[in-house]
Amino acid sequence: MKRFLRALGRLWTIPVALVAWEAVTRAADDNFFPPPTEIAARMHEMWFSGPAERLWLTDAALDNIPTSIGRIFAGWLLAAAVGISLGLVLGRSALLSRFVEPIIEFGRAIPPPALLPFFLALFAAGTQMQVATIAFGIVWPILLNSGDGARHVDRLHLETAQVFGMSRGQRLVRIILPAALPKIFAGLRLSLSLALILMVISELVGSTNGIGFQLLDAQRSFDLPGVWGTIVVLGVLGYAFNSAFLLVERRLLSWHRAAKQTI
Amino acid sequence: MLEISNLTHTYGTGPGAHHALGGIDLKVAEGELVCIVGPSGCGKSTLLRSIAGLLRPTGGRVVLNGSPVERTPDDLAVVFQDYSRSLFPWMSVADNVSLPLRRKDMDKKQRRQAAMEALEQVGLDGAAAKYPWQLSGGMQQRVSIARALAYRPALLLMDEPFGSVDAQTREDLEDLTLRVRSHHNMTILLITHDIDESVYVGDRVVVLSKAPATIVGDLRVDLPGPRDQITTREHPDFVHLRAEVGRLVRGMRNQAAPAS
Amino acid sequence: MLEISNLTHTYGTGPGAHHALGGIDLKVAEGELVCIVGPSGCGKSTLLRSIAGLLRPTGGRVVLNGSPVERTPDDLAVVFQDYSRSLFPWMSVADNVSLPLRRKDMDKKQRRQAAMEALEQVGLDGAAAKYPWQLSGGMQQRVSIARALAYRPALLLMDEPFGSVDAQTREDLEDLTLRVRSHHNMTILLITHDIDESVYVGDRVVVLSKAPATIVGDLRVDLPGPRDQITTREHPDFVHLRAEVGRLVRGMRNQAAPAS
Amino acid sequence: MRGRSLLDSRLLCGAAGVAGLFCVAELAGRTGLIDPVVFPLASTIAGRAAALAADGEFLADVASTLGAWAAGLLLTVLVAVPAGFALGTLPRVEAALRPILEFLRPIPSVALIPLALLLFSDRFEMKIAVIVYAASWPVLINTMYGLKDVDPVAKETLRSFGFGPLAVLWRVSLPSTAPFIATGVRLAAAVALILAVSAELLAGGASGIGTFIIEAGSSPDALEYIVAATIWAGAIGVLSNLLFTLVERRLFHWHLARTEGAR
Amino acid sequence: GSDSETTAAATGGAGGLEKTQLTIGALPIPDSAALYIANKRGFFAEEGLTVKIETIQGGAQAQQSLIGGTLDATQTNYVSAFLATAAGNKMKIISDLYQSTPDSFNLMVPKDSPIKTPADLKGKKIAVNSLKNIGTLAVTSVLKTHGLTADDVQFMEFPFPDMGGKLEQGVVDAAWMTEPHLTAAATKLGARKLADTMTGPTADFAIAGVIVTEEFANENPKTVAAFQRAVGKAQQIAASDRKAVEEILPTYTKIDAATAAVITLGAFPTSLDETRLQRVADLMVEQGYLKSPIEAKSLLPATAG
Ligand SMILES: Nc1ncnc2c1ncn2[C@@H]1O[C@H](COP(=O)(O)OP(=O)(O)OP(=O)(O)O)[C@@H](O)[C@H]1O
Ligand SMILES: Nc1ncnc2c1ncn2[C@@H]1O[C@H](COP(=O)(O)OP(=O)(O)OP(=O)(O)O)[C@@H](O)[C@H]1O
Ligand SMILES: [Mg+2]
Ligand SMILES: [Mg+2]
Repeated sequence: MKRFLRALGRLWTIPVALVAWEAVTRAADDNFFPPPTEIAARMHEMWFSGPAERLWLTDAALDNIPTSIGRIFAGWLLAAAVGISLGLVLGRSALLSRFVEPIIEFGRAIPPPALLPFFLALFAAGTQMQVATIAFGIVWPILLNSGDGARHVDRLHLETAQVFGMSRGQRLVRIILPAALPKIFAGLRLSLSLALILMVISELVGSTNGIGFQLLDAQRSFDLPGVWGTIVVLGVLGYAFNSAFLLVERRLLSWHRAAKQTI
Repeated sequence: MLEISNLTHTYGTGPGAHHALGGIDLKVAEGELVCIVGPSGCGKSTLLRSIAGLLRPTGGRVVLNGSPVERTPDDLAVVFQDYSRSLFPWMSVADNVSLPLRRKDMDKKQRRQAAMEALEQVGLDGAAAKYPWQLSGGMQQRVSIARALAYRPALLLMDEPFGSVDAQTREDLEDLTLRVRSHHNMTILLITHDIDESVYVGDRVVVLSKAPATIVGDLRVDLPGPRDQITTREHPDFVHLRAEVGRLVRGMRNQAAPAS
Repeated sequence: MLEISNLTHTYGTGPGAHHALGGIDLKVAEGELVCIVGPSGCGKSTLLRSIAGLLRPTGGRVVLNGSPVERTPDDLAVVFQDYSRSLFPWMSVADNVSLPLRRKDMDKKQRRQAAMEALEQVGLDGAAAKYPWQLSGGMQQRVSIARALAYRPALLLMDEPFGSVDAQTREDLEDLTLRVRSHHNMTILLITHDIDESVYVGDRVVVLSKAPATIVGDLRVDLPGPRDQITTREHPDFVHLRAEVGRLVRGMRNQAAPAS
Repeated sequence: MRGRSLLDSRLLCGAAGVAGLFCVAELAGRTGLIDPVVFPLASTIAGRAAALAADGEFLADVASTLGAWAAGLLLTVLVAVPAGFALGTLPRVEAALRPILEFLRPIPSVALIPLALLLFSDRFEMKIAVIVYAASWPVLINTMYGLKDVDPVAKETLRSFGFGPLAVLWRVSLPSTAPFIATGVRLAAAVALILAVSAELLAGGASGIGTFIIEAGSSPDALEYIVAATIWAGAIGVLSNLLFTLVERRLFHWHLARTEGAR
Repeated sequence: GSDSETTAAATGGAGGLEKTQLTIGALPIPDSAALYIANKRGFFAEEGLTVKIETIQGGAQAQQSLIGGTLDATQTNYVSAFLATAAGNKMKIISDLYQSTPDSFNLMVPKDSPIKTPADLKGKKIAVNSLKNIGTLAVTSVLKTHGLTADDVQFMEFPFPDMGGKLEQGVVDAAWMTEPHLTAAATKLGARKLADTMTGPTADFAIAGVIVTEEFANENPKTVAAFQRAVGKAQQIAASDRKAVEEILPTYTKIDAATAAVITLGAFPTSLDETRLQRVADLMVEQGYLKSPIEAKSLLPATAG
């Protein structure tokens, strides 16, 4: 209970920011910047005015939000699997990384919106293509950080493993992976937020549902409270994902925090 | 078992290069315990890392059991001088000790048991569940000794393994090393700065000169066994040998002495 | 100058807690050199870290020059037990040594000169331009000693500072410490495992028991000065004191001895 | 012996890797795996890209994009690194701001471009603003994670000499976090390029790679132009990465020496 | 523009314009040809205006640039303009640019498609370049004449250049396309025209014009009038001389001369006609794009003529 209250206490900045936002937008009275109360009303109408037995969620909410979340997670998990494994391998193999480095850098520098035609070509439209776009767009921080972490394992740790004759696989799983884990987590955390962004981008073209589609729809109808409301939903989702992520990270990296703390 | 011939090593190239090993020739028979002493920075750790295959020497050969050392040989354990960095902070002490045992044909329970036994031998049975960074320096050093001993390697390389523990523990660990060696027929190379220790535990004491290191003395220690902290150290041969080693080390250090 | 009263420290809470210091009372006068000995893992480093204000003890007080230590006091230098991790890998050896001097009223040239002087004193004038990771363990340890000495602190805390160097260098460093102390009137606390060393360099030797550490002996060393490696170590008082300290340390370690 | 030295060349290996990818792409098009109508052949794109390199108008577009990219990246570093240090060293501030930051982070930059259009009357400033917004996150997060990775013994050493928290930050935390920050900047460089192009793509303008892509949309061969322009964007990414890697190698040789594993 | 006319024109431009430097947004499509003609031939300069034309990506973003102040005026299609007005943004339409002609905006299907008439589109997917805009409006009106509603099909947003590929892949069953993609799809893929979407209620449909904010129109009436005169002149040329349009197209689009010669162009109206605009607004009301009717007249500046 006490912990809960303390956690709540930490959120004090949110009401402050909200009030400030309301005040500023009311004062400015600009069409493009509706006050939060108006946004909230629109959000309620869009998503939370459904029947009680469905937790007040509307059809639109049930249609779009879970679909998008599903895509985000599918894309994120795919990116994590590919990014971590490839990153570790590239981090440890200088030869291989010499071969693929330019390709990776190349892929990384391509604007995801420009990639849409390519993924459209490969996967046609639909969830497959969206998941691929998300995964492709967010894999870089994971790949780069994993590679970096794997490259920069304390030399003595590796030598110790080598001396005790640990196999390559064992070294990868028992030494390199844990040593790189702090960096990998930094990458995972970055890419989780990126996944939301990429979800929106991937739903901008050839899509028929999802949060990104709703954003597009609202934009196309000049429904500005709707646009803002969708952005707020994205922010809330991002916050929720990030909090859950930090919780897991705290567990898995407890050794790291403790080993590196002073006083 | 181990044959080193004309081993040289130079770190770096060009004007900043450092010529660390200047032609080392050394033969170690199976089951022997050879102590290596020499001034600080002369190249002892370099020699040890070459034997372990962690460093490709710039010249000469290291042959182990008839085949040249190209990569890290099998059945080898090392206690590093920088013990604290050689422990893995993400694993408990017991896991650190049992990790290398995965290579042996042992199941989880056996590994755990072997690790606990080794930890008990170094007086750390109480710390098995802790993490390395929760231990004092001396305790960390003992964990890395326990890890090496639990592994039961054919060749054990130790780089100043008892430097961070108190006198009593040090003696206990010396005796432990001797005991383990004779039980499991290990070959041991032990680097130390303690001349008494080198004579007490060694079958041979090899003295290195300052950089570029060469062997300036190779003394056989023929003390009656089993050795014992009190009687052995009082033995006249011990006193004589220790003075001899001391002279060799000192002789080699005169030019590099700190300014007074 | 330094007054420690009823200092206790417990790491962690709950069932995994470790009671490291069990009520330490200690007074150190200005200019004194106090050696602290005790079994491995007893709490020596913990005590030293409390004095340096790097750790907030769970009980008791540390008072330095009349004011309680809340944060790191001024004019203090520490040689850490984990010397290799206390050097900054991104700086050359000379920069490592001269870095703390930035706090003093010195210009760049003076700092450089002081650093070079200190490095020369520990026999490392040739390594000034190298990076710490290009040095051997013993050399790194000497760099961290040089850094502390160059700083000329009023209070110097050293945690097993001579553990990784050869016997001759060790003696030279002991003498260097004595010399610097008398020149600059430093107060020094020195943790060591070498009983001979504690008697040779100390004005007092404080013996700690195993954890939770308490003081079980506080011996004044009244040897005729100036001390000298040969004559002092032959002095009958030296032999007597060393036996006395040895007895105290051993007495306290019996229960925790490694299994034989 | 000669084979070895060939494999040691980053340039050759990288070129081989790119050539391999090119062949795979060309083959996919020729065998009909990817219909050339849906996505142009690799060789067609290469031809277009080569033609663009000699096109003065396109080069002006590239220069304009690069200008925004460089300015945006510079500002990003100036903003995000100090912010990362502030948040990484002041846990209270971090706790207070975290909800808001975590809320802002997943807001898609694409959705922000229209808002930025409303707020800035200068296109260049608008571009810079969205670049800084999006590119700051990797730098910020990597800085914060890097700070957690600093060896406590190193920090204590300086503290014991009586240095204040700021000096510890400057002399220990900054240098030992620097490699981590560099990875963040490398990530940010790619993000900044993406945003520069995306901003041009969505907001239009007088010149820029994105503007070029809009114009290309009018062509019946639009896809070829767009992909070729994208290839150049990717190539810029590869070059910038090469530059960053070189600088990193120079600056952080100490880091590499200590951590690069024995082969 | 650096023709001799430019210098000759300097005399006429002295007359008290509120603002002489204009930045206007234009799409790289045939609709905006007159703007470029006016610039190239010095018509703006003759009026004392220095006009910089910037490429924009779409009407919606351009309107935001208009409000934000990056642009002074911009090309937009009328559907967007009315939508924005309904959302509370006060705009003025100052020049008409483009109007549909037969076969300028067609619904295309793949060559072997089983879809024979728009009535077969029930339950099918249709690609448009932008949802809730002119494409969906035009297609819906075609559907209506064949007894279907917008709810009977699924609209998907794809950029024009991707549409051919999507048809080929079967991702969509039909695509609403315009030139030059229309011709390209027909010649390259053999795509078939299913229906002309600019017939019946959408025949001679007003497509695009130039807008400014109401504030701008009120503050700069003389500048607006000068602008209108220049564009009017250019429209005249575009309307009467196809060659002039074919010539200007390759300068601001990636349509080459050969393509420009064969594509179907819309019409370039020479005056701003209130009734034509009203038709657009009314159709939008009818199809539910607008919740309440809008007077097209309210979007015309006081000086319009
Ligand atoms: N961060 C920590 N968390 C938990 N326990 C700790 C921590 N640091 C030290 N300890 C425990 O406190 C005790 C005293 O440690 P300390 O480092 O003071 O010993 P020491 O006397 O310096 O030993 P040594 O001579 O081996 O260096 C040890 O038993 C150790 O396990
Ligand atoms: N990575 C390196 N780069 C350059 N020089 C090095 C490197 N490692 C060691 N050296 C140099 O090689 C010499 C021998 O080092 P080594 O570590 O073998 O000494 P050591 O005999 O183990 O000394 P100590 O007893 O102090 O540990 C030293 O002078 C050191 O400066
Ligand atoms: Mg060494
Ligand atoms: Mg200690």
